[in-house]
Amino acid sequence: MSDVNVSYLAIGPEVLLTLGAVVVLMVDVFRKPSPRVHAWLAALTLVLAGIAVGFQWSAATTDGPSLSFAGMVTTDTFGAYAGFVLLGVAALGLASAWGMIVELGRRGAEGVVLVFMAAAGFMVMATAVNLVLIFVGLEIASMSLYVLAGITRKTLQADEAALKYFLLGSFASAVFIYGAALTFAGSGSLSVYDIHQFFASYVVLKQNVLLVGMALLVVGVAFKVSAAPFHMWAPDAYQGSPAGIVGFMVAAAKVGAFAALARILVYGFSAFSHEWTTGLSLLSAISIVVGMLLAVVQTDIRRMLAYSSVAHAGFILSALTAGGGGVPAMWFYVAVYAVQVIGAFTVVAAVAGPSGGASPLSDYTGLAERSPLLAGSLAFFMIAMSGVPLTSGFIAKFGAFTFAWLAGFQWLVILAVVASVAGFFFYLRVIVLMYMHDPVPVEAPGAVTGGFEAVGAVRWVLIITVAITLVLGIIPGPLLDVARQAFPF
Amino acid sequence: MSEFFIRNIWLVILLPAIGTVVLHFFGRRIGQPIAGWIASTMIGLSFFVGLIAAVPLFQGTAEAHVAHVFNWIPALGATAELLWDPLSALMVLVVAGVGTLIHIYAIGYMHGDERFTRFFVYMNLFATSMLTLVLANNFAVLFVGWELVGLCSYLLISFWYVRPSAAAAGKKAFIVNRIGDFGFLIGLMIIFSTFGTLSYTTVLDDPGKLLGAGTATAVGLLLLVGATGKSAQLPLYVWLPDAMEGPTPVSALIHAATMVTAGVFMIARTSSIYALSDTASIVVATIGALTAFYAATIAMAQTDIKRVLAYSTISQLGYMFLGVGSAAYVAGVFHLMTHAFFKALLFLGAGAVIHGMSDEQDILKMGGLWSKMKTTGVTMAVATLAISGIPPFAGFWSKDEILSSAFARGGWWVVLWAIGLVTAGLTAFYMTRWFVLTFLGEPRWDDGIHPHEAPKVMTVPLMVLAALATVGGLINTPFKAGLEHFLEPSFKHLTSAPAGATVWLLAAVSVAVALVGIGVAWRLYSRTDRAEETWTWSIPALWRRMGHAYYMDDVYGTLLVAPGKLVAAWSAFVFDKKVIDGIVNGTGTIVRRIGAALRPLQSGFVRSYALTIAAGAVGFVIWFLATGGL
Amino acid sequence: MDFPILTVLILLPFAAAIIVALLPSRRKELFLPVGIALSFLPVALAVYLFFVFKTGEAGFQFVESVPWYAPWGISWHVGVDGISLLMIVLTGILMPISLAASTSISKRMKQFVVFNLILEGGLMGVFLSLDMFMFFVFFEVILIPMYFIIGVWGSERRIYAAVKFFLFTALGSALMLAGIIAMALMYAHQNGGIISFDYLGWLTLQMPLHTEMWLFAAFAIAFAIKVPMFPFHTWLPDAHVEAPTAGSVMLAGVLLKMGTYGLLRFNLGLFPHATLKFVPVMAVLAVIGIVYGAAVAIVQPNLKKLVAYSSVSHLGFIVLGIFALTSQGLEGGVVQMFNHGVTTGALFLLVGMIYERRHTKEISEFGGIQKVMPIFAGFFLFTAFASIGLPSLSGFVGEFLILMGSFLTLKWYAIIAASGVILAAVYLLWAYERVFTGPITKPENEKLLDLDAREKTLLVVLAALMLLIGLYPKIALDKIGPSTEAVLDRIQATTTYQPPAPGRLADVLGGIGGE
Amino acid sequence: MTVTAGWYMTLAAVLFSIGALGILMRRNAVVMFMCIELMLNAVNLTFIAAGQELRDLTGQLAVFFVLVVAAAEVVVGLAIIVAVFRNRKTASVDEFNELKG
Repeated sequence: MSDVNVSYLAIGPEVLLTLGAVVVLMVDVFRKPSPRVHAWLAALTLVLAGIAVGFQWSAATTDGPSLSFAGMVTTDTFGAYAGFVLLGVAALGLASAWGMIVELGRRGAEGVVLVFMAAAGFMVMATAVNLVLIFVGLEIASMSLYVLAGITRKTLQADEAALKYFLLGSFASAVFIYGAALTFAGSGSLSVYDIHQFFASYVVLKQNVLLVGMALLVVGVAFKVSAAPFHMWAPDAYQGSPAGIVGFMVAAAKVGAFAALARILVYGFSAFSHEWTTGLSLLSAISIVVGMLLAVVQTDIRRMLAYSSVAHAGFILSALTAGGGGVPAMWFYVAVYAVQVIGAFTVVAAVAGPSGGASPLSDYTGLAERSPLLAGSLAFFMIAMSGVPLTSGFIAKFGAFTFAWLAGFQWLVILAVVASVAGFFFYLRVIVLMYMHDPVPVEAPGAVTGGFEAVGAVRWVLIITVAITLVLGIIPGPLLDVARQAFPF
Repeated sequence: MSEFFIRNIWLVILLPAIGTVVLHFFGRRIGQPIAGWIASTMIGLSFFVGLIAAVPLFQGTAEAHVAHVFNWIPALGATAELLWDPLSALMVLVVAGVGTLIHIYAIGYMHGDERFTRFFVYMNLFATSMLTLVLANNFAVLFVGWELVGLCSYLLISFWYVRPSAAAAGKKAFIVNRIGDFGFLIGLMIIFSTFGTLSYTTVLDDPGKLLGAGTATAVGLLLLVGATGKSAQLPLYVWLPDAMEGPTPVSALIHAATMVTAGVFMIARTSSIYALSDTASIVVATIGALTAFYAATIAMAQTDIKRVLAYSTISQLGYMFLGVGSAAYVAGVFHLMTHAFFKALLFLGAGAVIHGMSDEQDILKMGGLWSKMKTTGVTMAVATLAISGIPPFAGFWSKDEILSSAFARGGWWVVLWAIGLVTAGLTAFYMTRWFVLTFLGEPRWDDGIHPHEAPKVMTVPLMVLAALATVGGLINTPFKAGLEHFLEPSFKHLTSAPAGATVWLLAAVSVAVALVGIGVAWRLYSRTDRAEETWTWSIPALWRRMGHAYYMDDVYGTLLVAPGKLVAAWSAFVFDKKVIDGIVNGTGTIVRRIGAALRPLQSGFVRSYALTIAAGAVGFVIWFLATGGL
Repeated sequence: MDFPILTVLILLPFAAAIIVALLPSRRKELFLPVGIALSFLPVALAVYLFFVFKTGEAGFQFVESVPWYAPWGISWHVGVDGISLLMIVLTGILMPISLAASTSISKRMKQFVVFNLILEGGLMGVFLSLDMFMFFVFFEVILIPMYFIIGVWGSERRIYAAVKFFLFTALGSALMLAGIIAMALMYAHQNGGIISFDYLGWLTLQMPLHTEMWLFAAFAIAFAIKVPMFPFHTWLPDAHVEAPTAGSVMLAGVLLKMGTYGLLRFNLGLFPHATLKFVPVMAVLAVIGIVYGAAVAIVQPNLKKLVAYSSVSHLGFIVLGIFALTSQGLEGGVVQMFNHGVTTGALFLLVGMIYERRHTKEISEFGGIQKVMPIFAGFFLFTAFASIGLPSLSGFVGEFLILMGSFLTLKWYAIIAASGVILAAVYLLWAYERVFTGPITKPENEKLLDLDAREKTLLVVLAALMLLIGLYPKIALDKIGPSTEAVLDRIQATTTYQPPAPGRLADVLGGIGGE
Repeated sequence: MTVTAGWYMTLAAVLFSIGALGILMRRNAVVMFMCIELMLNAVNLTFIAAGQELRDLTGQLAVFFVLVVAAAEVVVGLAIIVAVFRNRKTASVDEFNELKG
């Protein structure tokens, strides 16, 4: 760790995204172009970053994981996988938020930039092996998201969402970094690898300090993945933020945070695996129960989806209770859930209007008549999230439960399957509204009527997300294999 | 020739079946009366096939023959196999013979009915089923026939379905029969589990091998339950009187001559099982005797021309049960045959009367028909004498043989004999009453009714049957026990019919009793037309009870049907809706309640959120320290 | 392996669904005819399969196995034996019929046809899967189309019914999922870490009795809800009453059989010891179901509810036959699955037909309509008697086998069950009396039209089947027998259980009757 | 008695708790934000103390990162708070509870 071997490949994607962001800003400042130009620039950036991640992957698969920048950043399949997913999420998120970006007009570019920065931040979280660097990535991403939450500056709700998200978010970050500090105090190192080595080679003197540190680290990340009881910001933030971008906010946060969580716990604190697996099982159980119970009683689809994302965080955590073995299942779940949630929120955005505020369930009455595509794909995502076979959602749940059972958390699995039945209850309610109720007559006050024509980008997002969800539900093999490779430690 | 028919005895069944199918699909186009003639021809043909096939048996040159048709349900040893032995031969001849006559008669009786062809479809279907029943060599096949005749009786009773009473009667018949079949089924279960097959050849050959006495009793009694249902014995007789809702030819064929005798036939067929258990036999005989008496008393007070006959049928069936219960199987079957003749005759006569009186059925509104309907009157007179047991008419020989063999059995059977004897008197009484009120005395019919003799197509069968009712009994007399000898091979364990002197003594007694009955009835009814009233005044209460069949239907209604419906309703609308569904919907509500209860925690206040997070963090720290360190 | 007939059989309906989905939306008149036409392909294939199926062989035939995702031990493993064969044929036959009975569907015909075809594909998959993962996938997938069919095209309280149906059955299968995962991991544990969901592989598993009983329960609850057995049955009446005709036909005709099929194939097959332990429980529930279902059916004011409860009763018979653990009982159970599918399917068709004419299922709304609809009445009566179990019609063969078979081991249960035979006659004939006989009471019934050619053809097919199985059941029994025997042999081989051989029992009733 | 790193760490823990409590107690968004800053500085103190004890510069190095992040947070945070203040004319977080349930 004395030499600083610089490796541009290791930080390539992040750098490219940042550059892309800068370029977009500059172009916006000097040329005042049409959104179309931004779109092209964004696409270009994402493609380039994608290629960079591809190189990372091939490098990692050929000659194994490598450290760089004084052991702060690693280039491994784990990080590369996260990179892939994050770039995909960014692309889909941007596309589904494009309506909002266009609406923002002059400030549209900021939307693109913030998405890029958030993506970059989460990528840092996934590739960094140094707790402080992870913290930095976390903060970069979080701040971008805080701003995104309030970007429209229109509705009071957006403000409220942004503020709450910001205050609680930075609170949680403080907790995280304090955990990092205590870990440092306990192990004498901030690098996940060195922590691992430390446990392997020395007698642990400050066990309690380390335990507390680990606990605080977990809390900090659990906040980001909105696991109960650290979830309370999520419903408000997701309900208040502009509909177009929420999908991205949920998905990206899950990818980056789970990457960090897995890396820190599974590798860094492998010596404490007994403690943190039981801890995670608790976290998972609480999240599943709380998420399901509260989702059942929601009247706003975005709050409903927010709580369901809490429950899903629980399901994903249940995969991690199996320790390292569960990481592939976690990866698969994270990826497919990200796709589903973006798809779902795309529909929500289309119905509520890209930067619209609340989206009460009543707006969805008879949607099947008014817009078959939107209703069909939303129904499909509901089915997928509830974990019905032939959708990626089922394979994901199946994998998670299998590993949880394997790890001896049978009670958790049984709780989870029963809870997912309760989940059917509210997922199906959306379908009931869209398909089994007739459309609300136009004159009914406050009823959203009139057909929605899913415009270009949105249609494509829906088609792609649905396709991915379906195909992975039937042929999960490829992604599962990749996810298995994306576990180098 | 007869060889061929014996080998392909299934032709007997097939012929009416063909008739059924043809008429079902083309009946409308064929139209009446041709359809009727086709049906009659079909069953007639199967009668002749049976006749030819029976010849070797009469000559005693042929053994019983089993014909395998196809394998039906292998796992149960339920093969479609037919048995051609004296008993089944006799039954076939009776069923097909009487059946043919009644078919022909029906052509006239049903003339002009809009569902004429449909009627003959059912009639032929019935013939098919009944012949299957009697020819079966396998309990499964027997059961097929057993149920199908039930079906036909259901269809034919409720033939005029627009009359609610008819529809109800049909349903009642089927359901009551089903109650009997419940016992029958259980009997079959025991038989199967004991023998591993349902084929007569294995089961009936020597049941004692595998069947313990106790089980034999159980089987016997369970089969008896089935028989009481089908043959309208106590306590399951209630359906038969209502069955009179059907067209009269149906009453004649199904509810007098053939189907209702299935129970008797079945017990006779399974005689080897009853031979193993005196208990079962006694019960059979007792039920028979009681039913005979009970139904006779009811018949005395009926005023509906057909209901009298219905109850008399029940009573006569009681005799047959007494016969087979006394192990006098030949006597039982013999009476079955003669009864088929004269009871069919009586019903057809009644039909002719109803036909002539333009659907009047109340005998109190008849009388003086003798002059108007000579043929009918004469034949009815013959029938009345036959059933009353006056020599040399058919009824005398068969009934007398039953009584004498019951007497000969001694012990408890003597009591039964006594009951049977009294019943004989009652029988003579109510039949004479019936005859007198219908044909003699002053006309009492409503004005506008012009009684007239039935057409040839109806009267000819009457005459034929009258002839049979007269001489039919001679085939089995103490002088020459032809039938006894003929049926010998079918029964292994027969009580020896009593010897010389006793026979004549008993015969004399029963004749005397019968004559007394006739005399009383004659004195009462031939004098005045108001006899009914005068007579009823004397002991009105009893008379009313008998008139209403001791209100047995109401008893069943209040004791069985009403409570049953109550229970069903409770489980349907209380238990199912409230309890089970209550639990189901309850869980859903509970989940929602808990969710609603948790909502306030999400108060919207940042600081409370922060508090939760902090608390969670602290809790987490404590948890980790607790599990890991310290 | 030559032509992959079973895979094709499963995929054909899905392909058909896609084809229909791709039809241009404006050609509304095309959807149903095309759907019906396409749904004939599976029938043809199924019937062909029925005849090329090697009679007398117990094992699975036409087996195909392709790894689906090897690391998880999932594979596309299909095969057919005497037990699943009839279910396949039944599914194939009922689908075009129920589609052809849906001409009165007014809204979203395309989706309707598509969902029905998906349903068919799923059912084929359920009955043909030999891989438990695959089985579960199809078992669960079926919920979706059925949920839509009930919820979108149903009548007034359709949403309540649809959700109830979905949640009820989903709860069951959730527990089964846990069970399946446990089994797979147990397999891995006993086979050097190689995880596998192969049914045939699982047959080799060794497990302590209590584990076996837990797993039995997990599976049994899922199937008992599907059947549905007594305490879990309340979703059925609601679902049936609200579902459109096609839905009811498929639901009663085939979906319920997934339950009994599962009990027979998986509970008996995988958990022989636990089966022996659970026989009393299942038998009690079955018998309660028989009597209770029939009793409740008697007093139903609604024709469809009546038929629904009659299904509860009839399926009670099937379960009883299965858990009698005798060759006759099992054979009867399987053939009765088929018969019940046909007869009850026909009954629901008939109810649907009268509903299309009068838009009510209330018995009290009718009366005396035999006068105006004699042919309809004829078919109804015929079907009713087939369902009552009149000998020479299909219903009898199954019930007779079941009663005879279950008497060998479950004497008293069989005796109580036999009383269901009476009750069946009561509820159906009473309903017939109230609906068809007597004078016409309601004026609106006076001008009802009798069945048209289309409706007649549908019913004739089913009636023919009832008669065929009734008169010559061997055609089915010969194919069923060996497979059911195999199930029994396995139980005999793995446990101390000795299936009774009727005939060698000296005196089955023991003390009864006094000796 | 000598002041060991342990004392500093304890002090840091106390500071951190004070910050956390402040967040739970103060109503004004700006003040809450200051409390967060306080927590971050507590973290810094921990880092330095630990680094000192371990004779390891990494601790002090980490502080720089944290400071930078904190600075960035100030920028974003104040921006958001100001924007909100413009709309609502208040910085009391208890006014913000439209979103709940």
